[in-house]
Amino acid sequence: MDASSPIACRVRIWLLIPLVALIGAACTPGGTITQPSAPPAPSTGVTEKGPVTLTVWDQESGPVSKVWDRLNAEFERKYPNVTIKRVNRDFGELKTLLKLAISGPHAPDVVEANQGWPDMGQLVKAGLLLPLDNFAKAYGWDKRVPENVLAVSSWTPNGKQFGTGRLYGYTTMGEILGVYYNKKMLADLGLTVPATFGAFQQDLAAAKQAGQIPIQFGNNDAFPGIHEFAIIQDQMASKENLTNFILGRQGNQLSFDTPQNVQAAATLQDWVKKGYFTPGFGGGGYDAAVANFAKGHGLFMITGNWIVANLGAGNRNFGFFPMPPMSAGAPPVSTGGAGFPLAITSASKHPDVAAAYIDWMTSDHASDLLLQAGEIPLHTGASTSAVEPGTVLAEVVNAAARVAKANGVVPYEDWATPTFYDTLTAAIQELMGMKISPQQFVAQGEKDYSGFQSSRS
Amino acid sequence: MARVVFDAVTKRFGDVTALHDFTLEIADGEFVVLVGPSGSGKTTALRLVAGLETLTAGAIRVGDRVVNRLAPRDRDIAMVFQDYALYPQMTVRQNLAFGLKTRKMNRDEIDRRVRRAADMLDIGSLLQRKPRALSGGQRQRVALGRALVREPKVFLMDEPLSNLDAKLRVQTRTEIRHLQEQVATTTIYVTHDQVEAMTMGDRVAVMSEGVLEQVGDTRAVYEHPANVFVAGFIGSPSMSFATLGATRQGESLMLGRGEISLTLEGDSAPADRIPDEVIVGVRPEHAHLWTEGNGLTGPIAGHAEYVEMLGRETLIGVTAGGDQRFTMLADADTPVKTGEQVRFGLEPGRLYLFDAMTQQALGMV
Amino acid sequence: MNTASRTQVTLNYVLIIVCSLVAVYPLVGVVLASLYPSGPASAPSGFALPPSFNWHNYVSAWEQGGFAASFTTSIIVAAVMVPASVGLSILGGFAFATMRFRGSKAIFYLFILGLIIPTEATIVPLYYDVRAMGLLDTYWALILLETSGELAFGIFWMRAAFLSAPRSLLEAARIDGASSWRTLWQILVPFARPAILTLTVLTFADSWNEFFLALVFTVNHMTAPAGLASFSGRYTTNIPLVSAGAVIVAVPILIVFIIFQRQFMRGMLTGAVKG
Amino acid sequence: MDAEPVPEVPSRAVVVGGRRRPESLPGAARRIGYLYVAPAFILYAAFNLFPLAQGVNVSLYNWDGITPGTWVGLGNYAAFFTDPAIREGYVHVLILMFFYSFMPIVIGLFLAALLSRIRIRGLTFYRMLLFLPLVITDVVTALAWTWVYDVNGPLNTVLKAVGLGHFIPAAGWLGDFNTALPAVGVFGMWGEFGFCLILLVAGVMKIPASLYEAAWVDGAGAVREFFAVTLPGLRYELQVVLVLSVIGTLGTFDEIYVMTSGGPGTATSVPAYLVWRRLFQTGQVGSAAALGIMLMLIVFVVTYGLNRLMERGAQE
Repeated sequence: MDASSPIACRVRIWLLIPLVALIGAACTPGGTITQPSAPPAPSTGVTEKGPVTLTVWDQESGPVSKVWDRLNAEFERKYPNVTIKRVNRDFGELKTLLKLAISGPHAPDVVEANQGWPDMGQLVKAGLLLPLDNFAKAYGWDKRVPENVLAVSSWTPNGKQFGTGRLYGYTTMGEILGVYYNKKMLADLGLTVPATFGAFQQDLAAAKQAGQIPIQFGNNDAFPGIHEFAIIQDQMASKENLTNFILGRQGNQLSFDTPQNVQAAATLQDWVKKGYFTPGFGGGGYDAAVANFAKGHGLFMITGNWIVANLGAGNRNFGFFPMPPMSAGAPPVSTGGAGFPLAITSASKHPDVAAAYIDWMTSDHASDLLLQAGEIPLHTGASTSAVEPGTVLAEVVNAAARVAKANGVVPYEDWATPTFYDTLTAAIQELMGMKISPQQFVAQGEKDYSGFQSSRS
Repeated sequence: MARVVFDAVTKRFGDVTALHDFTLEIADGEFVVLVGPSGSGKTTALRLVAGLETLTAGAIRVGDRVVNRLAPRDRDIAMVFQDYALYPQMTVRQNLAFGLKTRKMNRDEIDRRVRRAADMLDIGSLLQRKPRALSGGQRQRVALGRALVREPKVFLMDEPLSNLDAKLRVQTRTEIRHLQEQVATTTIYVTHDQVEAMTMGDRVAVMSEGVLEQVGDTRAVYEHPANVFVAGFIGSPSMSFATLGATRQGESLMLGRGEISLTLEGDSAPADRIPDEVIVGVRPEHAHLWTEGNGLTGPIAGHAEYVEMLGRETLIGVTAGGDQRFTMLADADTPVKTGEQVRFGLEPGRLYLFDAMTQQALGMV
Repeated sequence: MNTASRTQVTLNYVLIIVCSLVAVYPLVGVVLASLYPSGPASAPSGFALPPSFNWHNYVSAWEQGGFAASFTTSIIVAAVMVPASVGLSILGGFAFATMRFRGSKAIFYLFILGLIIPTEATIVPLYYDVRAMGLLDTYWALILLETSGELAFGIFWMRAAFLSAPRSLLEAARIDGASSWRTLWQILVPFARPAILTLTVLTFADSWNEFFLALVFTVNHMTAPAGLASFSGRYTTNIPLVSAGAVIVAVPILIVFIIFQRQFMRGMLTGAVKG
Repeated sequence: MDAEPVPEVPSRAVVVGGRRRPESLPGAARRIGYLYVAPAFILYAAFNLFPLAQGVNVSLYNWDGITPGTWVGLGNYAAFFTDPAIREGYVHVLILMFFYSFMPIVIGLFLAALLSRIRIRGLTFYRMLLFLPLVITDVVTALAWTWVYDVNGPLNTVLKAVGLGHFIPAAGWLGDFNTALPAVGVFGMWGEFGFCLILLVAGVMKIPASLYEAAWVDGAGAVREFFAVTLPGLRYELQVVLVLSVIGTLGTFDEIYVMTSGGPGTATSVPAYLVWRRLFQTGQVGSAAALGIMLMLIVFVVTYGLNRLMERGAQE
């Protein structure tokens, strides 16, 4: 091209347009973030606020969802000036939409945000959640639940440290992973509730031999796989290391690439090879698996307390136990702890009304109702006396109490880094699909973990 | 009513000069035909007046105004397009009224003008139709009507008849001329058809390759073409040309090449200086088969290349003197056949002489 | 082509009918599936008529899928976005087809560039821009982004349509003294009406089918397809119910397609060939 | 240089201040063109061009979308060679191209060649049916196919009925690591083939019958006729479907979101899906931007390359 030609000139002038735009755009993305300071404790009563609409986002379903409706209605009756607008989404959807929703102009006031780096950590870092410390003091929340329940909702305001700093979410309900079993099938097979991990594996083999599905499972939704792996891992790794690993307390000094994790992964793969899971579990949905288990397909199902509601809290055909330890008599260890905490967004125009709402949703009255729907109350003075012995709910409550008493609660592993949920779910699907070896599995997790830990320092 | 003046107008498109130093004055009420083959610049000249092109140099005046930079709407001209350019979604009435509405003319005046034009063109019954529903001839009339209602200073017509069939074309030719005489509006009419040019124009401007070759009334252009191009372009069947050597011997002019040898007598020799080589132009009607004592110049011996029966007459193409070609009109019942040797002669005083170098006319002998 | 034998003719019909069946079968199957009894155990095979016609599935899907809200969004967005993008395309296409101004070529090429910029290349900064403008989760986010997204094709399309008008038509208008505005709306737009109709129909289809933008920019104001995706996520095991939702979302575009199928095909085929 | 030749006009009429400008017509307001283009251009620049530039900028940072990013230069692009997740996404898209682009074109060509010689009555009706997969919302068609692939869905019903039940993967077609991607591919093939067929049949109709007659007189068989007449005659249509389908495949998102969410594992993850995941779920915003920009560059190269390839084919 002849540079002196006017045509060339003209063309070059126009090439400048995107260039100019580029210069206009060339600045470091991500401006300053104003971290909201903790609001003062609520001054006066909610009723004096005038008409208030409180938007609440949650991910409850089934009977628990119905309890929420009831509690919301009661709250509205208690405070006639308040209207609750409830938005209900499923777990996976809430995970992606929450950040979007809170940044938007129709930001909700109260949200159920999962703990950990991928969810609450990101929201805190972006300054989207309000510190609850003053409310907690005023309402006495900090005295009502064990320290570890508060810790997993605590962050330094810059979102850099997990498990410490200010409180961003509050719940009085707990979760526990464990093993559901079909009482009749267990008896028919001539088995009893196993006391050791080894005995559990023998039960699996026996069920397989008898032509039953040893573990009802469907992993199309990807998250259930985390539970299958975690419950094995809990028995093999040290719970202190696991907790510190997940909360990122020792930075790069802890690794996902440990012999225990390899062993846990190998065990999981071994179970797949032996056909202990529902055939075609990779394509099966979680809801379908729960429904099938309830219908009597499968000896065991490894998941959390929340399906009690699906089975029916008063159901006596099913039992529940924490995954038994490697050696008989050892204290039980299981993943679980606090349920989804409620948080207040910094965009909320009525934080004190929101706080009153959270207090209501965590009251004794609320926990009594939620207990009947299969949720486990964690707060001091919670009464489980209303639970009928011998029901599946009673077994879950007992199991949770035993684990809690033994101080054996380990946080969920997908909280460990902002990308760990994605990494872990995909890797477990591949592990269980025989796509990767246990060594490759831990290497994938470690790559994510160490990458994140070194970016933090 | 206005005169139109092209003053040394030049128009270039890129490297192509479409019109070069074009100067022409058109009187008020005059009907001037721009004629020439395609690419001669005639349409460009018309579009420059219309304001559809921007001139490169020179000036155009309509009336007393220089219109070089005026928008078409301010030039007070109306144009009839070759393809009529009727607005397809509008009825005939809307088509006619459109140009008036854009000038914010009042309704009554618009109605009056539309009715008048429709009457003149006999399209009153078509006013509610859309162009799609009209015949070619009807469309042509509507296109004329659209120009007429505007009552402009100048009509511009760009080959308005070329899309009509031969019969209709002849008929419409007269009508347009008649119409123009009625309204007495200055008209510039572009065509490539020299018959149209000869039959319609007060004056004819013959153009070629962007240059005005000759302008004059139709008779003058026909009888006294300024150069070889005009001579060849105007007239049908067209003039034949032979390039011959020329020598002057006293009062006589000797023209020859090969076996052609013509002696032209008398003081009719035009220019003082006759170049060594000239082009001799002969209209077919001025060449005849040789008979003794016919008073023709000749004889020229040639070879009949073709014999075309035209009906009333026969056109004979002859090669003589090697590669010189002549055409002649003979009676319908002429016995000459293709391939025969013929002898023919030319009417003295009817031969056009042109300078072989400059192509310019030297005169008639 | 008189050489075609009877078998050949038959073979051709068989081929085209088989192809059409393959194209239609999954869609017809979904309609059948939507009429099975609702519930996780319901397993329509796709070959038999449902045991009973459970039209009520449509009512349930409509209510539980929140389609009243997502249809409202889709309709509002389309109602603003379609006229806006077609209108702006007409204006721009007109300028590029009939006027020469400094840089017109370069600007036109910039628009053409838009035909091959994938949404994924701009979505990341757009998210933050839209948030900074406070438009996240509003109709405006979808309206603005869908409108600007259609401009590249729209301008390209309208320019071609206007270029196909005879030049003399424009010149006649100039001589008749019409302003460019009048020329556009009274002469070129009526002339290009078929092309404009085609563009309108295609733009509406794009707007109605928009999924990615809705997914990224809206939460409470989801479009019909995004609402359907969310709905199907909550009722994965209830095939009849989800199928009913799918049919509900497909119906409007199907109606538009059947009414305007000629425009649709011309748009997609010539649009494709020219693009 | 694609600009058209600019006239060498040394006249005052068009040369102002020594700069060339396209000559305007007499009396035409020179700048009015900008007014017509401006509304569209402002919108387009604000929501397409400017974000594109911003996207390039963001892609040069390691950014979580919240706190100030850190400059990494081309680091996010280097990840195309080091990050297996990204590489895998592109491999998947390449495999999808076989289904979305290659197969529909081959099928379309084959059928177009067969259908070309005989006038089909009711063609408009069949065309409408063949167009349906393209017209109906992706989410709807993807859900339809999710059901087709369902454990008890029509596909398995047929396979079992003809005794091929043992081919059905235990995890289902969309749940099995080996079949998930091809299953999505078959869906795409279904979506594209009608369009290819219609476009190619339309192209065949445009080939002059005299060419076929000449081939027939020369004694060419069906195969020779196809390669000598049909294929060269369809070059332009082929170029169009090839470019469109390849670009379309590169942007695959809706069906992945609806049918597999990128799973099982990452067996069906594609670049567009990665962009979305990294933007919203994992806070790898810089990387998401780089993926998007890279996708655009690939679209550029593919479009340009295919056009060049077809043009060269035309010259030979």
